[in-house]
Amino acid sequence: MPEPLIFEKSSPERKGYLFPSLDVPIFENSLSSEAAREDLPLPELSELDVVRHFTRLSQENFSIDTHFYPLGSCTMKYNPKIHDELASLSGFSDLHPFQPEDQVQGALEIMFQLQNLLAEITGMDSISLEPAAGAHGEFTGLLMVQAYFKDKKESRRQVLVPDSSHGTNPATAAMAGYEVVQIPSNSRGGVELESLKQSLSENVAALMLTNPNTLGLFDENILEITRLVHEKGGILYYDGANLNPILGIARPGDFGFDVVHVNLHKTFTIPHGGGGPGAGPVGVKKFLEPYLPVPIVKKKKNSGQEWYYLDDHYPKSIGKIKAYYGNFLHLVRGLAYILSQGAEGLKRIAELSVLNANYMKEALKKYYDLPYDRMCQHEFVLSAKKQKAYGVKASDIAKRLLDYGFHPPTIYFPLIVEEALMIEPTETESREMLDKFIRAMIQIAEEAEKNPSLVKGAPYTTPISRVDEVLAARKPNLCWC
Amino acid sequence: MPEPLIFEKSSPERKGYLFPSLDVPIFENSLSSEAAREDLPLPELSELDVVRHFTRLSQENFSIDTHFYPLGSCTMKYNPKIHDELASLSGFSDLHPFQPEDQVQGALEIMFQLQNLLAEITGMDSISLEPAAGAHGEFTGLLMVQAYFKDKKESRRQVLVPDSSHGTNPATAAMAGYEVVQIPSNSRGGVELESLKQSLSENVAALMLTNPNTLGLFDENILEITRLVHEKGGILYYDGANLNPILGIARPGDFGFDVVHVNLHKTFTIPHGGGGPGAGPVGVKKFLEPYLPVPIVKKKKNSGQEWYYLDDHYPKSIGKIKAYYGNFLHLVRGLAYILSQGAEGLKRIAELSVLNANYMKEALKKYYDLPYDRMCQHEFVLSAKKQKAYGVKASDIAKRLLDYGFHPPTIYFPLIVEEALMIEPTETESREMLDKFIRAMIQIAEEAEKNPSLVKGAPYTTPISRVDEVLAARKPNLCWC
Amino acid sequence: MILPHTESEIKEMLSALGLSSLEEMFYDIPEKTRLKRPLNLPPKMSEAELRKQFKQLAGKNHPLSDQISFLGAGVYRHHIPAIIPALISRGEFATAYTPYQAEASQGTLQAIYEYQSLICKLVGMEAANASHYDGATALAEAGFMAADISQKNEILISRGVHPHYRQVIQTYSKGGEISLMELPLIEGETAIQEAEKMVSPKTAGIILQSPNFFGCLENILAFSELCRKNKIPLIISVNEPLAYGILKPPGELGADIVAGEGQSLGIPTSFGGPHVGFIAVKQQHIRKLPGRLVGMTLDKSGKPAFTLTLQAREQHIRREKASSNICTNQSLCAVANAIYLSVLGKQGVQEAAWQCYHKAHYAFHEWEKETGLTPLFKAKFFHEFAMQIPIQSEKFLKEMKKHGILAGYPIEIDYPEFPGGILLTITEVNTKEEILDFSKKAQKVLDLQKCLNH
Amino acid sequence: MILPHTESEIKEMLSALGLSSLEEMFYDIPEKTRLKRPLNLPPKMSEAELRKQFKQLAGKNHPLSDQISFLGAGVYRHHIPAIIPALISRGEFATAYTPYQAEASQGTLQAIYEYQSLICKLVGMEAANASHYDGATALAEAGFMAADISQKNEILISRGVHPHYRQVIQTYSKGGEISLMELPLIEGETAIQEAEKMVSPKTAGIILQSPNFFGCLENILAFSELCRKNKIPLIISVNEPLAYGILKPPGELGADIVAGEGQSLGIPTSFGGPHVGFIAVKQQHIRKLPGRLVGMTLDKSGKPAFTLTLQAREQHIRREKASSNICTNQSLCAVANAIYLSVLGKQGVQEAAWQCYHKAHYAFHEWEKETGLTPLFKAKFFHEFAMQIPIQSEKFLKEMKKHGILAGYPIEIDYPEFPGGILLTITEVNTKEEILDFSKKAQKVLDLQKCLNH
Ligand SMILES: Cc1ncc(COP(=O)(O)O)c(C=O)c1O
Ligand SMILES: Cc1ncc(COP(=O)(O)O)c(C=O)c1O
Repeated sequence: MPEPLIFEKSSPERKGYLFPSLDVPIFENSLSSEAAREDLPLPELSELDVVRHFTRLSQENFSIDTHFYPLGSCTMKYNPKIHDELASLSGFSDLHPFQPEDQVQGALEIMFQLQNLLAEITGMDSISLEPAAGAHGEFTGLLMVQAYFKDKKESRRQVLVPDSSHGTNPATAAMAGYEVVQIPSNSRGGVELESLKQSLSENVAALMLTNPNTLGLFDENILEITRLVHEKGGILYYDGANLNPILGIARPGDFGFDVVHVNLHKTFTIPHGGGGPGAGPVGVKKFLEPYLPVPIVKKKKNSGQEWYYLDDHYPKSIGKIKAYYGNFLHLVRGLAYILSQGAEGLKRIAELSVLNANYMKEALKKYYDLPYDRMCQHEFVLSAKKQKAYGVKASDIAKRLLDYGFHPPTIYFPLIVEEALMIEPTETESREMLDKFIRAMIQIAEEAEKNPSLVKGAPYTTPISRVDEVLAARKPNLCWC
Repeated sequence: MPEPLIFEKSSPERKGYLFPSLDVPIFENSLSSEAAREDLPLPELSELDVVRHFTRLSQENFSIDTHFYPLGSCTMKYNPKIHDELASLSGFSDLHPFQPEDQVQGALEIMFQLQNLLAEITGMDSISLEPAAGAHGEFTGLLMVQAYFKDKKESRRQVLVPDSSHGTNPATAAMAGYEVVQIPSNSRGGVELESLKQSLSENVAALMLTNPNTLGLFDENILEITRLVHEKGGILYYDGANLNPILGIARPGDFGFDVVHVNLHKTFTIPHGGGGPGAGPVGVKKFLEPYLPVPIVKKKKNSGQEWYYLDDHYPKSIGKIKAYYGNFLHLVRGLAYILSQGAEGLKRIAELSVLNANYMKEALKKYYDLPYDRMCQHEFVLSAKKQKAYGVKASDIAKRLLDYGFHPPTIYFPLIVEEALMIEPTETESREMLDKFIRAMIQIAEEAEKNPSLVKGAPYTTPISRVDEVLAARKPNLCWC
Repeated sequence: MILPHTESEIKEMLSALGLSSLEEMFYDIPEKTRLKRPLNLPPKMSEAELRKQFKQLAGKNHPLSDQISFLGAGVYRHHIPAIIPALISRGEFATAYTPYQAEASQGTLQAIYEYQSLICKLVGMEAANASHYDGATALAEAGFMAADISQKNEILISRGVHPHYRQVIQTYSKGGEISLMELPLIEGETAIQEAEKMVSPKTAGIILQSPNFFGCLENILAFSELCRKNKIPLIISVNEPLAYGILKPPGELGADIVAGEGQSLGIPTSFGGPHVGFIAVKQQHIRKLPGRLVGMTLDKSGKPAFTLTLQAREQHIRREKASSNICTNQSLCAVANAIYLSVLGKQGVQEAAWQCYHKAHYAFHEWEKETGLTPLFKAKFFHEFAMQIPIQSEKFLKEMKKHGILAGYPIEIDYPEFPGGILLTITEVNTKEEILDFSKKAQKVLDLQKCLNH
Repeated sequence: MILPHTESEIKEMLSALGLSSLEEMFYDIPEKTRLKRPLNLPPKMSEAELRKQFKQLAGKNHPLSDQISFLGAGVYRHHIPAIIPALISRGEFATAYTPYQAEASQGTLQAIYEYQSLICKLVGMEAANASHYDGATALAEAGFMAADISQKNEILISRGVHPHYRQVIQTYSKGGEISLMELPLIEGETAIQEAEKMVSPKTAGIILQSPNFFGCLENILAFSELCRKNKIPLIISVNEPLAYGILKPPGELGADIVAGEGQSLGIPTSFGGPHVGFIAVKQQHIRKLPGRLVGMTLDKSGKPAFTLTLQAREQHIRREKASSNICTNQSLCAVANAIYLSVLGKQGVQEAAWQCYHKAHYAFHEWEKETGLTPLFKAKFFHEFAMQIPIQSEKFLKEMKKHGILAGYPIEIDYPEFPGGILLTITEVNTKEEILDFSKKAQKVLDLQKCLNH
């Protein structure tokens, strides 16, 4: 029984929240009729109505707390509850960004420490915590690249992205005013070196690379790639959404990357919140520091005492990329995660995320086409090619998985794999869970062969059956009017 | 897909929680082999396993936050979230009962204020907050009655309870060592006065009465009843589980009751927690004060300052009825509720709970037998007599309601109504919700007539179908071994 | 919180009833007892005002986490995993009631079934009820149970049982026909020789607590032999269930009934409540257990399912013949216990228990050596022990409090035979630093007092 | 948090892969770049240690609720109903991701659809996106949108727009081909006469904020006429959406795009984030909107259902041709907004807005009368206004802080033309007592300074 809309539950004059009564006289010389609004068409409900409505809605979701959620490229790992407890301390949540420095020393210390730890983890020299998400970090990064070249009075108009890249990479490059040049992948799933060489020129500002890439594969030519780009004076941009499998194993900075963004909401357990908020800190090598967005948290000695402060004295800064200083409460969570793991713990995370992925890949490759049959990192991409022969598409398999109680993998991404099923189990799932998922996938492969309409009709157990997306797009209904 | 048992999810050597490492040397002269246990057969899980398990379990429940829950005699009203927030303040939850008085002044102030407000609301002179639930309050009350008569050197061996009374009343009386004498109800659902008169004697210690009673009816002869009992020197005990409909309208103390317990977890919005914890404060008239369980919170002036303290100087006290001082965090919630309502608010609660009940009763009496067709208070009792003619019992109707998305009423209670359906909507439900429930009940009445097997096979939409209770009792499996 | 009814709805609903005012609904209440004035309550507060008010009240208290505390005496501070409040605050658990309708309550039922099982495994028993008000009332009802089993009415109860528990069972006993006789202590342990002498044909059962109020481990085995010989049940009261992470459980040592308190297992100290009691028994006694029981059964389609069972023991069916009057229990706290035991699991519970053990023994020897405190007893202990203060304990505790330390519980409140004795508890929450700090401050306090006395 | 794998499982899994060590899985990484040392991080902490550490860190901060604050300037303290954290912390909302699989995400999808609708109703528009990072980035992307709509590239932006927002759009503009020109203020309001002069054939759109950074209400109507005349879109930036509980919404006054910040609607100040942005437009522009959109549709059986829609605008499909690069947004905060607007509802939002309004006007007149502060502008305002301090504002704020009052934001940080100006905000959270306390303390501070200056 899906839940009615909140508007449908409204009843005139019902109230849900009581305010303390007004303790000052009413301002008589009030709003003119031009300034005052006539009607406020918001719903009217009781507190219970609202609690029940949103509780019931929540139950219609799959989530990590209720389901295995191997959504590739998203690192849907367990989000420790302790982090939520810490982030909700009033000493963090009840701070105003414009409070005087002496009242927010703890907050600044957190940011300072996180800057340093992320620099160590990524092998970069300096970190900005300001970006609100991965794509935002990319934009920040490319604006720094741009500022750098402008400063050097070089005009470079192109950004290279592999064809396996995440959509945000080309979109960001375009937003930053660059021409996007796509580099094809080679048969090992890596960057096709010849194409790269051909595309490189003095006009290339940067190569944006995800490595391990979105196929879950580590590009063995990474040092050659960074060398080639650097040789032409280009900047190496690392999309750190896939940092999880190399935590403590290797560092983007050591591969030669000049700019890195990381998704705290992936690798660093910030809950994804149904689509956000996230946090996408950006790290740079020394030579790009002057261009960092402001402010950066610094530490000094103040009459013997450690003193944290916001430094915005970066005359060459690209400016602000977001109001205030980033998604602070998420920085609390990110720091808590790093501190709870330590060096050994982070490395273990990398290892076991890779182990889980390879374990599943090996178990499934007999049943699904595996376009790149090699050691993968944290994720791997199958193709539903075989199943398509029976008329069953990747999206059908995804829907059918819902009936088995699993959130499906990412589908149709990366674009270079036909009928892609991109599976990222993460390290927080146990072998039993992987085995269960494997069994379900095998069973679905069988169903696809023997009873394809069963799969194509799925899901059968969700609050609604398959949605009509064509109708949604043809007659967009975005607002209850 | 119901959830496996936590034991079935266990895997040897898995760990879910990390402790700070031991910072003292290991005590070498350790436990002897006779003292030490060999195996500890607890499950072994990851934190995610546990979170997912209990989150999924929770979703298998109906609850106020998800469903209308008109469970008669239980006052399943909305439990404001703010109360949970307040009760979880570390200034309350992180207190030890043996901390020195100067460290718990706030806690004692809460208890003191709640004692006073409950006294005012019930019309009693003094309150003990110690009992953990209603039945516990009853026991406390009867022990005071016993102590009182012992003190007066009267030996009274009987307690009278109406046949409509809640099971805890006779059970408590028995536990307190009394002989239980049941008084039949009259045709208006009240106490049969003639029987009462006949049962009354110098041997009667008390009459326990719920009024409004469990039929949801107010006994119009209340003053006659209290007069009769008092005349014979008996004590009037008020079971305040049904206080909700007379809040601010009338007070048990003013009817002549000498002892009252109230269920904070019913009238005063403490969440029921799947069966508890609750809180069952007891109030008494002056002459019973010496017998109150200890301690009672008192206030004095301490060098000009208000000072709260625990007074256990009650030489005639029945003693302690629970370790420490009651379910303190629930007292916080109870007080918060009273303060959030004020006098007017409490009265409104009474009025609207009664309005809701009568509204439903009138709408349903055409379809279900209504044994007592008169104005009800907060609840009313239907009988499934008519439906039984088609082979459909009250329990079938209850199960069928689940398919309509409603928690069923209390059934088969009070015992004096055949196939009883005891409906208590409470004041926090809106008319729309009542109308929906009414429609469902009417539809089920129709189904019972036209398609009884449909109703008898219900529920169809819950995680499991009807349970085999006979098997459960015949081969009790109470522990996973 | 505001009620949903609008004025026009009220009017419409009244008119559906043929009434013209809300007042008319109350005409059954005798006119002269209807309240003619508003209740005398403070003016109503909005949510924001409530928050302010209760924060102020909370601010007048001094939580344990803001100081160093060695208070225990039945209520213990342990680390509480963050997932516990996160899970038990879920509306589906917190705002459901007793799972009378099994099909709509499998969440609560299964969680409680798991709770019963986990408790049994911890204390070595075979069936546990779905919780009780607290350890004290559980013990009192276990006493009734023993009398019912043995059909006798004199219970021998050790003086080592928590004083509040003894007071509660005393209170409870006034109702039933039970009488209590106290078993004395020798060197902190219940005197088995005395018990042997005191057991008589009237004896209904024996109650011990282990670890007892002084933290001493009792010789359960000896008492269980005595009980077996006399065919009476042995009841073990458990204040600190975590001890059984490493100690041989009472069930293995011959206990017939274990009545305990689960606060240690994931429940905050909460100024004394809500905590949660349990009663666990061997299989043969399940039909005498008070309170609710969840059983595993099958549904119509043959799938495993859970339900309340053996309800014929309970008040709502048996009325005055019920095994107890208990109805509402402490279900949500029981779920917290289940989560605690699950997430710590085998290794975590052992670790917590060992840490308590090692830290307490470290403190014991450190304080014996470095301060003027002397152990009161020689008995083995888990994480709690009694020491003798060379000055008035009240004075000592007050001075230590000034130094930011809650230095234990003054035993003489309940045991006048031990003037100057204090009970000290060390759990895994206490750090070595705190233990050493205690030494330093205790020395300071004692030195100063010595000085003042000269 | 500990990973689930036991040592023996790891071995088994490795052997299923034909590997003998975990290391072998990383042989694709060039040997010389594999890290040969452990990362230089602090030693790992248990949950209990984390809790202690972060409580200490939190303790080094001074939360607003422990003092009197009149700070606003784009981030506003309002009462937050307790149900908001209780509901958005539910795992099913918090630990789901972008609702790509509609059938498994109806909860998030419906909540966001409701959010979009509620925002539209509040600001008088017809479609809103599923949230944006914050108000500043929403405004920047709204600027891109305007350029896209008008196919021009010069945007006129009022100097009354929040300085951080102007900085952000400035930063963003470096990427695209957009250039910004500043519209000056007169008496705190954007000068329409200047705007009329500045509009040119190159103008892509006009950006105003109302209430603007100084709290002044802008004449939206006048600007919308100007825009209509020139066939360019008018973008209204909203810092304080609650104002539109009582003010005529930008949609009714001719705005084409409203870009705003939702922090006021149930989100804690949080040292600046996470907050939540939105972009709302009239129907004709929906295909130009950046970010996700949730649409209502039907499922196969014809039941209403929700899904992400018009995804062809987005980066994961259109790549470099997408309308924006945004992917992860601020979904959970959007749900918080939806809950806030639902539980306050029509009356609550009006009440909150009126309380802000009346309290701010009371404070304005009180302070004008009772202190040495003078209003900087004569414009109408909602709950925020600028005043002139007769002494250095830094000095004043510092002294007021010593008295426990955060006395506003020093305007000259961003507006050197107003030395000694401070921006003061009064919301429903502030009490009359606090307002009067400000008067008293401000007098004291100013008197003392006068004295010292003599
Ligand atoms: C490889 C990759 N790059 C970039 C992004 C963009 O990150 P965000 O969604 O936080 O903007 C993602 C995630 O969506 C990603 O998987
Ligand atoms: C009328 C009545 N009396 C007594 C009780 C017993 O209260 P409790 O369950 O809190 O022990 C109840 C509730 O169950 C009740 O409804």
